[in-house]
Amino acid sequence: MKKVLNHTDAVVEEMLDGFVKAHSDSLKRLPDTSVVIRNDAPVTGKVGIVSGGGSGHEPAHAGYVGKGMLDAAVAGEVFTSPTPDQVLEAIKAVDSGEGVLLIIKNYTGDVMNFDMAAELAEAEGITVEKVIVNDDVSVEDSTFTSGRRGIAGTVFVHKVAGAIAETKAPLQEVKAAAENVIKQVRSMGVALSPCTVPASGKPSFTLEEDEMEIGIGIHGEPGIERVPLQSADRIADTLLGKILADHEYDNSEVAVMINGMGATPEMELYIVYRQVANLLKEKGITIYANWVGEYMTALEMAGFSITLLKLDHQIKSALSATTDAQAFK
Amino acid sequence: MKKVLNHTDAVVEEMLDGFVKAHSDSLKRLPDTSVVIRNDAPVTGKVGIVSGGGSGHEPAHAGYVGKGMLDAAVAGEVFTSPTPDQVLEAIKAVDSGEGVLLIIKNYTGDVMNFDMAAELAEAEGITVEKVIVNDDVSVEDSTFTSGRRGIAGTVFVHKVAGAIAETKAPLQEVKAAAENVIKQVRSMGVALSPCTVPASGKPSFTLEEDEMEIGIGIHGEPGIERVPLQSADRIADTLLGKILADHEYDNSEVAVMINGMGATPEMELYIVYRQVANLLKEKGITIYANWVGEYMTALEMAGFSITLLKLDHQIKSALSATTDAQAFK
Amino acid sequence: MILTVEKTIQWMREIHKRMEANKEQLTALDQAIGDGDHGINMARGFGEVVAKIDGTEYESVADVLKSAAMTLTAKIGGASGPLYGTAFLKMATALQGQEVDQQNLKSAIDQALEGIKMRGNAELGEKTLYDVWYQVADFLGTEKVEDWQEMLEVCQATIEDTRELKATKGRASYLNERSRGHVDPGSMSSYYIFEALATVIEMED
Amino acid sequence: MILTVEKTIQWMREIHKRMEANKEQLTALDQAIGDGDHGINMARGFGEVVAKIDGTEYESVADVLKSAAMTLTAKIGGASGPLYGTAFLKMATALQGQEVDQQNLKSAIDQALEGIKMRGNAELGEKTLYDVWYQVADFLGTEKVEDWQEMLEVCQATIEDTRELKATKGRASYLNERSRGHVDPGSMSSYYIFEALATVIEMED
Ligand SMILES: Nc1ncnc2c1ncn2[C@@H]1O[C@H](COP(=O)(O)OP(=O)(O)O)[C@@H](O)[C@H]1O
Ligand SMILES: Nc1ncnc2c1ncn2[C@@H]1O[C@H](COP(=O)(O)OP(=O)(O)O)[C@@H](O)[C@H]1O
Ligand SMILES: [Mg+2]
Ligand SMILES: [Mg+2]
Ligand SMILES: [Mg+2]
Ligand SMILES: [Mg+2]
Repeated sequence: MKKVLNHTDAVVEEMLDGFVKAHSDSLKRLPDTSVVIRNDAPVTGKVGIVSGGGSGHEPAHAGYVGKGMLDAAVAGEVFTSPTPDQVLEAIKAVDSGEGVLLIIKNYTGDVMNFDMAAELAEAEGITVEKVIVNDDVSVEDSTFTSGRRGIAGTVFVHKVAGAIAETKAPLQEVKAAAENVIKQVRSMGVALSPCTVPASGKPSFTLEEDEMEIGIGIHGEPGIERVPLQSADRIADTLLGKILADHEYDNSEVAVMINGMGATPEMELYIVYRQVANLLKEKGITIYANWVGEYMTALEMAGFSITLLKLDHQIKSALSATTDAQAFK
Repeated sequence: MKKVLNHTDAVVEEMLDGFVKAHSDSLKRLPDTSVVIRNDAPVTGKVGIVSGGGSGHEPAHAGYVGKGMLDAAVAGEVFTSPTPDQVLEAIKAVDSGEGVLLIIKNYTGDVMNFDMAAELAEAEGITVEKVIVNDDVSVEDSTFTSGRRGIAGTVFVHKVAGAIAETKAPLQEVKAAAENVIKQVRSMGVALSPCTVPASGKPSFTLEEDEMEIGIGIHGEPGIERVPLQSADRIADTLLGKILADHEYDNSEVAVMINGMGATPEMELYIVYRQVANLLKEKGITIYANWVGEYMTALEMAGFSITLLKLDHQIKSALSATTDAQAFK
Repeated sequence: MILTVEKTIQWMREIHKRMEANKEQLTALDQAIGDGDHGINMARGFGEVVAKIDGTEYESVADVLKSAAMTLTAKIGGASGPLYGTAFLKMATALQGQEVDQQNLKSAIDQALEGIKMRGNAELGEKTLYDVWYQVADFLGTEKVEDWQEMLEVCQATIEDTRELKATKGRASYLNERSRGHVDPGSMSSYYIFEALATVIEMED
Repeated sequence: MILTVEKTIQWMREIHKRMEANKEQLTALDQAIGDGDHGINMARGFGEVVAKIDGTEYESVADVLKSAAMTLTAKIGGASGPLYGTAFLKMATALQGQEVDQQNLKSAIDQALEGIKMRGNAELGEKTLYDVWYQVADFLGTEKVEDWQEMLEVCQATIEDTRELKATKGRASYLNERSRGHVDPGSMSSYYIFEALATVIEMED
C-alpha cells in the first residue's frame, strides 16, 4: 500500500483537520466529533440538511457543506457509516427549529445508523425527515433485498435539497424536492482497478490487465460482472444503455455527471463525456448542464460512473442556484 | 496499461472534443486546431493571454481558459509541447490589437515552440511578449543548464496575469505582473507511482512498494532522488523545507497550493495541507488563501506537489478576482 | 450461574483478542463480498469496549453488556455497529437484575435475535450474522448444554452454510449470484463472539 | 551526385521505417531520462513527412528537405520538433539550387548544426543530439568518404559517449547526476537519420 498518510487509524481525523483548516472561512468542525458544519449553522428559519457516510469518498461529504447545499456532513471511518451519536450531534447543531432533513445513501449501515440518530433526535424534540438515495441501476431493484445503492447521484440530491432549503421552504417541501430528485436520477459505474482501505493495507480485489468490473459501487467492492476491458465508447454505451433502459427519458432535458472514482485522469472523463453527449444527442435527449470531475470517489480506484438526472422546472432552477460548497460548481 | 480511451492516438482530439462539448457556453475550439479559446475572444481592448503545453496535465491547460484567466490554451500531444503553428493560431485568435502574452513553462520544447510561434506572429504584426515559469525548486538553478522546470505554480501565473489583463492593463503591465508572480512562486513535488503515456503503453518508471521519487516534474519523469516512502508529515517537511530555504518568507503572507498529480485521493492532499498549515504557522508565515486539489497533473501518477506563492497587494487582489475558468475557484 | 460480572468482562476481552487475531481474515472475507472493513470495524469496536471496561466498575452482568452495547453503537458504525450494539443492548435488558443460567441466556439471545431482526430486517437464510444468532438461540433451547463446544459446532456449520447462500441483505446483496461461494463476514465475527462465550463459560471460576 | 530527388525522398522513407521500427527503443530511452515520448514523436513526425511527400512532386533535393522541415516543425512539437525542423530547413537552404556532393552535403550539415545550436542553445558534450550532428559534420570535413559505414561508426561512438555524460540541456538535465548511465534518446534518433542517409547514398541509382 502506497499512500500519503501518517497513521492508518488517524486518516479521517487528520483529513478533517486539514479540511477545516483549509476552509475555515466558511466551515468548522464540531469539537470532538467528525462533523463538519457551516460556520453560520443553524441558519434561522431554514431547514437543516445533514448528509454523510463513510470516508474515502472525498470530496463527499464535507466538500458539499456550504450555503445552498449541506449544513453538515458526518464522516465515518473509511467506508464505514458514521455512528448514531455523531449524526445526532450534526442534527442538533443545524436545527434552527425548522427541522432537519437527512440525506442517506442506501446502504444497510448508513440507513441503520442514521435511523438510530433520527430516533435519538426525535426523542430530544427535533423534527427529522429522511430520504434514501438509491440511484445505482446496476443493482436489481427489489423489495426482497436491500435494494439499490446510493452513489454519485446523491450529489444532485444534496444540491437540489440545499437550494430549496435555502429559500426557507418548510421541511416537507424540502423533503419532497429531494425525493423528486431521487425518483429522477440514475447512475452506473465501472472500475479498472481496486482501492485499498488504509487500515487494511490490501487492495479490495485484483483485476487482470485486460479486465474491468462493471456495476461497481463506491466502496472498492466487486461489481455485478467482470468483463474484458473495452473502449471508452463501448463502456459509455453499456452504462448509458442500462440507465436509459431504466427510466423514461424521451424528449427530456437532463443533467449529466461523469464522476471519476479517484485515479482516473480528467482526460479520460472528457473522452467519456464526449461519447455520452453524442449518444444523448442521437436519442434526442438534451443536456441542460454537466459535471465532469471527481464528486463521489472510492479512494484511489480507477474508473468512473455516469449519472443522468431528468430535469423539471424545480430541479433546473435548484441546480443553477449558487452555492459556496467547496466541491460543487 | 489500463485506460478509458478509444485509440491511443486520438486521446487529445477526443478529450478536447469532450471538453468543449461540456463547456460550450464559455469556450470553443478553433476549427482544425488543438486550441481552446474563450467564446468572446478577442476581447476588445484587452491583452490576450495564451498558455499551453503537452496534454496529460488536465485540468491544465484548457481548464484555465475563461474570463479572468487565459484567453486560449494550446494542447500538444501527451507530454509533448504543441507546435508553433498551433500556438500561432491561438495568438492570432486572441489578439485584439493590444498584444498577446505567452505563459510558457520552462521546458526546452515549450520554449522553442512558443518562441517560433512568437516570431511568426511578430512577422504578422502582432506584439507578443513571453514569460517563462520556473517554479520547481528541486532542480538546480543554473545558467549553464536549462534551469528550473515550470510546474504547478504556473496556475498562479495564469490567474494573476489573467486578472490584470481583465482590467485592460497594457501588455507591459500584464507581463510585469506575471513576472512578479514567477519571482515569488516556488514548488516541489513527489511521486509514489509512475504514469503511462497512452501511445507508449508502458509505465514511465518502476518503484518498489517502499520507495518514492522526490523532486519530480509533471511528465512522469524520474525525480531528483529515490528515497524510502515516508509519512505524510515528513514528506511535507522535506518539500516545504526546500521551498522555504529557496526564498525569503519571513513574516510574509502566502498562497498555498497542494496539487494532486492525478491518482492521489483528496483525503491524502488534506492530510498534507494540515501539516503544511501547521509548519507555516510555526514559522510565522500567514496563509492568505489555499487551493487543495488537482491543478497540474501527470496523467494517473500518484503523488503531489506543494506550491508557495509569496503575496503582495497586487497578487492578493488578482487572486481574489473572479474568473469563470472551469478549473479554478 | 454460567456468567458472572467477571466472566462477562472476560468475555469481552476474549472477543477482543479474537477480533484482533482474526482482523485480517474478517477483512478479507468482507473484501470478497463487501467493502473490506469488517475486521477493522470489529477490532476497533471491541478494542473500545475493553478500554471502557478497564476504567469502570460494574455491578451486574447486564451492566457490562449495556456498557458494551453503548460502546459498540458509538464506535463501530457501518452495518455491524448498530446490529451488535442492538444485540448486546437487548441481552442487557433481558438479563437486567438476573443471575445468568442457560435458560435466561437463551432468552437473552432470543431477544438479541429479535433486535437484530428489527434493526436489520433480515430473515434466516439471507447470508447475514442473523443466521448464526438464530441457530445459537435454537441450540440453547433444545437441550441442557454440557459441552459448550457443541454450540460452536452449530455456529461452524451455520457459517459453512452461509457460503453457498445468495445474499439478499447487506452489502453482499449487490453482488447477487456473485455473492455465492464466500462465507459471510458478519457470521464469522459472530462465531468469534460465541467462541469467546464458550471459553469463559467453561473457565474455572 | 550523392543525393538526387528520388534518393532524398527515399531517405525520408528510410528514416520513417527506422523510427517506426525503433519507436519503443527511443521511447524507453526517453523514459529513463526524459518524459517517454521521443519514439512516439519521431514516428509521428516522419510518418507525416512521408504522407506529405506521397502526395507531392518535387523539383529538387532542397524542396524535399524543405517540405520535410515544415512538416517536422508542424507535427512533432516537443524539443525534437523545432530542432529537427530547423536542421532540415537549414540543409534545404544550404542546398538550394545545387546538386549534392560530399562537399556541399558537409556545408549543409554545418548549417544544420548551427541551426540546432541557435535553436537549442546546446554545445558539444551536453548530451544532446547536437553531439551526433557535430561529429558527423566533423567527419565529413576530414576526408573523402568511400565507405559511408564509417560515418555510422562515428555516430555510434558518439552515442556511446553520451551515455556517461551528465546532461546539461533538455529534460534530462533536471536529473543532474542521475542522467549519467543512459544514452541520449535524441542522439539515437539522429543515428537513425544518418543510417538512413548512408543507406540511400550507397543505393544503386
Ligand atoms: N440487514 C442485515 N441484517 C443482519 N445482518 C446484516 C445486515 N446487513 C449486513 N449484515 C451483517 O453485517 C456484516 C457486515 O458488517 P460490516 O462490514 O462491519 O458493515 P458494512 O457492510 O457497513 O461495511 C455482514 O457480513 C452481515 O453479516
Ligand atoms: N537544448 C537542446 N539542444 C539540442 N538538443 C536537445 C536540446 N534539448 C533536448 N534536445 C534533444 O531532444 C531530445 C528529446 O526529444 P523529445 O523527447 O522528442 O522532446 P521532449 O524533451 O520535449 O520530450 C533529447 O534526447 C535531446 O537529444
Ligand atoms: Mg463498511
Ligand atoms: Mg515531451
Ligand atoms: Mg464492510
Ligand atoms: Mg521526450
